[in-house]
Amino acid sequence: MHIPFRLNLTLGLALVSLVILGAVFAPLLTSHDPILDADLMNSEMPPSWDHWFGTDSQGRDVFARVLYGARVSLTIGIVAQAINSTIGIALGLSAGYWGGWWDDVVNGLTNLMLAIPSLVFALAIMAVLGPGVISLLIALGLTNWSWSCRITRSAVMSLKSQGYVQAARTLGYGDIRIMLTQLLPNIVGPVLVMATLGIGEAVLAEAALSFLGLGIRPPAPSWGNMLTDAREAIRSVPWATIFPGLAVFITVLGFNLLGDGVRDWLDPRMQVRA
Amino acid sequence: MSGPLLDIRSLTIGIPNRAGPPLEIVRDLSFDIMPGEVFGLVGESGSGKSASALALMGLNRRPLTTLRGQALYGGQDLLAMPRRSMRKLRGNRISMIFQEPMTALNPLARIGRQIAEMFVLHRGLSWSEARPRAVEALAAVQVPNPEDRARAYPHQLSGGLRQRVMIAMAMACRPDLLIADEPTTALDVTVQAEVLRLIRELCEREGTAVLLISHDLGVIAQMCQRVGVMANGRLLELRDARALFTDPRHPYTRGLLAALPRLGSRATEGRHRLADLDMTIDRNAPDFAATHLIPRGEPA
Amino acid sequence: MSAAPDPAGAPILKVEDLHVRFPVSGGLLGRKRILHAVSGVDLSVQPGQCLSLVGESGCGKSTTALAIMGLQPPSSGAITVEGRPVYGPGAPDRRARARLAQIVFQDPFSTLNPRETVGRALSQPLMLHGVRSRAERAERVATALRQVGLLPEHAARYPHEFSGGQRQRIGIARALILGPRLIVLDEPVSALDVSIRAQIINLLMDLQQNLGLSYLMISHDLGVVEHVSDRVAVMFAGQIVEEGGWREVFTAPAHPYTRRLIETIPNPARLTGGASEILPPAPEPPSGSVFWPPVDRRPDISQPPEPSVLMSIGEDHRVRVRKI
Amino acid sequence: QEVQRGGTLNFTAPYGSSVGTLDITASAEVQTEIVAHAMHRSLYKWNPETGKPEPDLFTEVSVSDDGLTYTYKLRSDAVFHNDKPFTADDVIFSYNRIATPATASPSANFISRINGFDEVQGGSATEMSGLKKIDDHTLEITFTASQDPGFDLMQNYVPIYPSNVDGSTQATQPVGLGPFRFVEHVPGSRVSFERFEGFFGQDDQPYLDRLNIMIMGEAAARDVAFRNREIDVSVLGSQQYQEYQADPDLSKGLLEVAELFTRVVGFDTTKPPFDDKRVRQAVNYGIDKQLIIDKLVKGKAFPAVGFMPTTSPAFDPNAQGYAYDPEKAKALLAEAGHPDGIDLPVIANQNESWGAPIVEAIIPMLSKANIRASVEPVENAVLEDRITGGDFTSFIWSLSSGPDPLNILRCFYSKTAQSACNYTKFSNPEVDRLYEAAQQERDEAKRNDLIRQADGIIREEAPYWFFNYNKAVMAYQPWVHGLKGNPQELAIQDYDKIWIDDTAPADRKPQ
Amino acid sequence: MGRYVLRRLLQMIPTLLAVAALIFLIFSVLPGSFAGTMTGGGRRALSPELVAQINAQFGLDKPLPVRFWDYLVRLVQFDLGTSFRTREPVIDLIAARIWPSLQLALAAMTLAVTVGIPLGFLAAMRPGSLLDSVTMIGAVSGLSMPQFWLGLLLMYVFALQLGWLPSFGYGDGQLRNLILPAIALGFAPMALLARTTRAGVLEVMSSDHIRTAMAKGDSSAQMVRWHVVRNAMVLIVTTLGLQIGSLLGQALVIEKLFSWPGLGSLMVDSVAIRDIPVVQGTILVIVLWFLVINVLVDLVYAAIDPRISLR
Ligand SMILES: Nc1ncnc2c1ncn2[C@@H]1O[C@H](COP(=O)(O)OP(=O)(O)OP(=O)(O)O)[C@@H](O)[C@H]1O
Ligand SMILES: Nc1ncnc2c1ncn2[C@@H]1O[C@H](COP(=O)(O)OP(=O)(O)OP(=O)(O)O)[C@@H](O)[C@H]1O
Ligand SMILES: [Mg+2]
Ligand SMILES: [Mg+2]
Repeated sequence: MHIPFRLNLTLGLALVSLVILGAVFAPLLTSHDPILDADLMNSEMPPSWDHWFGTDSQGRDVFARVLYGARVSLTIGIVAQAINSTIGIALGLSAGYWGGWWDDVVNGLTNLMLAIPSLVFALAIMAVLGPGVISLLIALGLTNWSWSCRITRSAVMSLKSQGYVQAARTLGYGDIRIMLTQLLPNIVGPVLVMATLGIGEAVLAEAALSFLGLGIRPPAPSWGNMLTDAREAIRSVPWATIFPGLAVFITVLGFNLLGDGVRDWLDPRMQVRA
Repeated sequence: MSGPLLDIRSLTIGIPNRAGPPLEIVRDLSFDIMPGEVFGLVGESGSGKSASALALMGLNRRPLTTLRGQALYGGQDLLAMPRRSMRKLRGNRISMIFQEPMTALNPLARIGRQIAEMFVLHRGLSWSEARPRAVEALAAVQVPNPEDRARAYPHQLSGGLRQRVMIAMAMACRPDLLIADEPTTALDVTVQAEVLRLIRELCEREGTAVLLISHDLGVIAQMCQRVGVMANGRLLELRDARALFTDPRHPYTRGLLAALPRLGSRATEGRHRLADLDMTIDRNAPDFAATHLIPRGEPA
Repeated sequence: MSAAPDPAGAPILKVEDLHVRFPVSGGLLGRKRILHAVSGVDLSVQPGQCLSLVGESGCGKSTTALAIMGLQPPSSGAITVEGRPVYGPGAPDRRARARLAQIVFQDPFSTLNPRETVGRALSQPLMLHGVRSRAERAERVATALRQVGLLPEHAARYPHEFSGGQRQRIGIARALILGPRLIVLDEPVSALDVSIRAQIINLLMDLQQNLGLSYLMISHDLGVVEHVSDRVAVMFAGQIVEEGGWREVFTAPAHPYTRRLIETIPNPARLTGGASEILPPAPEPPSGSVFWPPVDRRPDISQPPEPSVLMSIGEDHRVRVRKI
Repeated sequence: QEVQRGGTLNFTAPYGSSVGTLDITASAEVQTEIVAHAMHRSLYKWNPETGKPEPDLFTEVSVSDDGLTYTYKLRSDAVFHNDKPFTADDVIFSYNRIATPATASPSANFISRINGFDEVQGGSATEMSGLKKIDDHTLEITFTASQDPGFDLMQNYVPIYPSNVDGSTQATQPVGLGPFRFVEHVPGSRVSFERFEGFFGQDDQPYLDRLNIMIMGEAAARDVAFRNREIDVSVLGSQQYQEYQADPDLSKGLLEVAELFTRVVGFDTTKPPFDDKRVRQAVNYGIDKQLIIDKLVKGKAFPAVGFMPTTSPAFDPNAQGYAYDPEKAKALLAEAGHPDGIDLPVIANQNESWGAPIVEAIIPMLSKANIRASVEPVENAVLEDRITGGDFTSFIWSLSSGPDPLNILRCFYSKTAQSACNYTKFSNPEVDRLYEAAQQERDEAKRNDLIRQADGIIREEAPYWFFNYNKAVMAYQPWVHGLKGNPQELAIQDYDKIWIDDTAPADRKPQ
Repeated sequence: MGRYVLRRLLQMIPTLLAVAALIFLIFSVLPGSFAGTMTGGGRRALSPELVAQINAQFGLDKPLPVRFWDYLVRLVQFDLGTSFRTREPVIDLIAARIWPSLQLALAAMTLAVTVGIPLGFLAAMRPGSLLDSVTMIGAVSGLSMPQFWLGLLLMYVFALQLGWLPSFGYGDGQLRNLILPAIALGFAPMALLARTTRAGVLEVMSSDHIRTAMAKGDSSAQMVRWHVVRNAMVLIVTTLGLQIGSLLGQALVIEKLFSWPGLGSLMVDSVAIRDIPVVQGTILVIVLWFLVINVLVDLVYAAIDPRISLR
């Protein structure tokens, strides 16, 4: 298939792959350990040949922490969003397809999730489960599905009167089978776009929760807790905040651009019917 | 006036292609329209009818581009005209109605205003001066209660009424040429008949020429004096309408006519298989002899 | 209901006094209205025959079709396919119904799932209906494709790789795959252009002959209808206004609405002096009655229809009239 | 330089993003205390220089021989903001109000030694029998123990409210005896005051026309505002301390004080392996606290020797703290039967100088001594709940260690509940004996000596890893004068003694 | 229409009750208690009597269902209860904060609307142009920047470096104090609006009635004025509504940073010390605001789109 050159798609892909490659090949890219190589004697050193991004207040290599932090932050971003998308799609599909009271319930729930600041939920879940990657995944994965749900639901409502859905029913397909085999494949486009955007949001949300001390367990690195730890030192030790900040920025930007690109890319194909 | 109103010469429309020669959607289309004439353009779906009509208005969307050719209107080439002068012609001297009356009107503006816009644009009237003229225009297309209807929104009208509004709009400035791109395809048979009658009456009254595009041979037969048959981007046959229907020359045209189930034919001929035209023409053939028919249906 | 002649035994489809009403809300004030989309329709299709339902847009044809397919629960009335009710306590479930009747939709573009290969679209239902063997499924898919004039290789393709006519063929193949005896065709050709239309019509006629299918065909294209049907029912504003054998209806149309439909069909034959250029004069309604409803005053379907009856005016020809 | 009168001072309340209630008797928050000190006065006041309570609302006091009955001669020149003259009734009213169980006042602790307190709390009386009005300006208070009541009654938490105002209105419309009169509270942003002309202090006091206490929880925002000269005073964290010290201009306006707070990691001394003092000592030996203070706390602390801080009268200047000696730590562990080392899970909040970051820093140090430390970050509310509820193996916290050393020693008394302040469930018969003796001892020097001895035992027993004593640092603009280093809480200043000169920004300087 | 609004308002009641129940549930399983925070952060010894008194005073000693029932009974009498922390009626605490909160939200939204929508329009008029790319990448960047850093950046630049505006505080509610927090808060919605507007305008531009307008001879400017703006608004209003609706709850970081007396920081503070009645109250207000905005959005829809009837 001929993919026309698109700035956002290319740039988005480039940034995202940069971050993912960094995370995957972290051990090859740096010889420093992000946790164990802490040496207070060596703290707050500016960027140098040995420490490309300098060292933080605990004397750890910021470059190594940014790379290894990418593992945590990306995992959280991607898995949490996967959970969100799954919930959103499941609820949106069933509500849009079945309608009736179930639709009302899901709709109410969606509104609720949109209206209550998601931080409150996340806070509650984190406080109950305690800090850590798993709790973060649960906290961020259960609280941000309302958008996917809305989009899925409205897509399903317009799709369900399509001939092929009707045909599937007359062929004896069960409801669940129709949702999974007929509807789901046709809404992946917008849902995928939503998901790429959501990944960026989850990365930012992890940072926000770390701010409140509810991120992952230190001293394990995540961009969120790196930013939190170093925020007071933004003047005197700028490298300790700028680099993780840049990493968050690049990741969110990358996924946003990717999402945009995917949408632009899916658009024309939807218009031109062979 | 003796010469043609619009003279189209070798119109070629294509999609530019960085790597190679452009993909030509319409190739070397030439025909002319006389003042006051109803000229029909028929052809199967995708044969390039709309693309040609839109090219005349300069309205083709990217990536479609007019590659070659001329469309002479009063000595000027529409295809090479600056945008500004083209805008003055559009709606004013040449106007157009589209296939889908449901979406062709702005859903958020009142009917009256959308018609009045024509007078504001081309007659320099103020909105308040234009409003009564819009009501008149509605009355002219036999819309009942034109005063009330002018205040209605498109969704409050039926498809037939909407198409009348489109016609009222197109005829508002008494254009020389009306391009009607499948004006009735979306309509019901009974409504279709009314709309077609209306177009014909109006044009006869105002002396407006019509370029009527359709793939419905019945519609064309009922309306047109001359007909061009298009297939796969090429013009195959250009004939007087009666002659075309009684004595089609091109095998493709013959096939088309044979494929038509004719009302009343069962009584005389019994229940028979319709002639099956599973062919199209080779776009790149130098001329359109029967030998250049190729099997269709394998999309690129 | 009036007894129709019954030459071939039990009808395969029987619709009795079907009513479908939609609640719609209108206007700023949100007052609820009832739309009487279908008001008392009776139909029956004999095995191996084709009944056509014609009428203008919005008169309730599709609603009737959906009701027959079990997709639109009727407000009242009974529908039986091969003697088994479609709704109600004794109704077979969705899967069993699928083997009784199938439907082909109007729009060839939206009837196929763009993300599913044709082969999958055809073999999934088989699997669902208990055909476990992969080879057997492939065999039946190939047969169905061949029946509609496509090649077995086409099974691997996606819908967007087919032209409109080909897609409509696939739609028909899908309707055939479970071997139903009744197929409902909801405007199967109106979205196609002339040449392709002919192919599909030919195909439908061939299939009927070869497989002994029964059709309920919905259309507003009288040219097509005349060509293929055995019987014709003309629908107007939710009611049947004229019904009979194709010959009766087309050669002696009685109801003003039917006449108007035939009149307004643009027909090249007119230009070339074809047969039906001049309609025969309209028969008079039986004395003491008028044809109902009047065409110049379209009935408001948000009101229940005024009482009227279908009256026999010929051997196999009935028209809706109202006593005066 | 001569004192100038007038002008506006923008002071900061640096702990959190709002002041809750304005009624200090209903709150235990420093934010409220900072605000209350501008408006209210208590019977005694604290003299940061001597570290002792001093008379404030009374001029003379006589103590009975048994040390239980105090007769106060109250000031006759004090007036409330609502013009009511101050009398003995106001003291009685205020103390009884605090003691009433219906007010559920966290200040009740401070008056719990007044006779009749328990009856009021129990509901069998509405007024404390220990409070007796002799005349308008003479008040007799009887206590249940002979401890000096000054430390308790000087607290900002036990202010004197006017008896003719319903106490419940104090939350929003406070009326007091203090130098400043309440003007406006913009919750989450600031509290504003104006000079109270009727204040009983020296004639020209307070100097300021207006006082704004700005609520600024974010250090970064405080930093910008201070540099931008929008606030006159800012409390510094360790990072900013280092930055301000390095700045030639800013370093001139730094006020430092050794605060009466001891930062510690506490162990539950009943849970193995921390029930063995050798294990607890091992932790103390295993950490290089000086390095952490230098590098992480940026020198904004004093290494701890024992629990009592350097500014405490019971501090032992000759005592030696634990030196950094990982080998010894390892040896102690082995001796205690843990040759493979131990796990040390620490619950911590996000505080930069006594929270998770500190634990992060001790992890690599302790790992050399075979102690596998880890941090469990929790929200502050959870931290407090878990510490007072005993739901921990160890925790890191900052504990008050003054001003009254006897009160502090009570936290190591085995009969003190864990939830009260004996968080480590410390129990040592010798310390108990010393505490009881000190309670009875009326001679201050001897009492402090007993406490010092107890502190030595505590150091040896090491229920805590003694980390540091806080150094509080305040930055002030060059035009601000009269600030004092208050080791109880640097941010609580005597606002009546602060004045600004005319180099202040135009909108705030004295006219 | 009045009836419609009334019905929509009545429909909010179950949602609000569900919110109340949910928050109640969350905080009943949440570790940490209000009485526990009475140590003042290690400053004060906490006597068990005090804990008991506090719990008794606020009814925390009663079983959860009883407390919830009591809460509901008070709620239907429009009584939001009493704050643990300040012992004032919750409604008073909220009243003190609601106006500054709305001020901030509306100012941020004004910024987002006045900058984001025109930018989106400009970008959509020249898709693929430099302006388009710059605007959209700028917009995406705006969404990738944590609020805290943006706020700090604004403080540094506009207060410290340029000295144009105060860096923090509410002042006496003047505009100068409002500007920086409003920009910090409005930036992300602005970016989002720019993107939505662009997408919406592009969609309208590709719809059939625009082709009609062109066939009528409209110039680009006339077309935008007569046929694009209003139609694009239909698509923009949803995003706008959701943004405005959630802004009250999203402002907390900005409020804390700028010492702005808003509801968001009240909520977070109250969560931190488990002042449950205040948490309940603020969340109910935030949710109510969201729902009211939703109704408004629907009304606006009906006003700009004649096809929509209010049901
Ligand atoms: N924007 C476009 N991009 C690429 N191909 C296009 C575009 N618009 C039209 N085409 C192609 O150009 C050819 C001619 O299209 P056109 O719309 O003129 O057909 P038509 O004769 O009007 O058909 P119909 O009867 O279906 O309206 C078709 O093959 C179509 O697929
Ligand atoms: N789900 C529904 N809710 C409300 N009204 C409906 C619904 N489905 C159909 N209608 C209305 O019922 C009437 C009959 O519709 P139906 O689709 O049966 O017409 P049709 O004869 O098939 O028309 P067409 O030829 O346009 O397909 C129409 O007025 C339609 O608007
Ligand atoms: Mg076309
Ligand atoms: Mg239909």
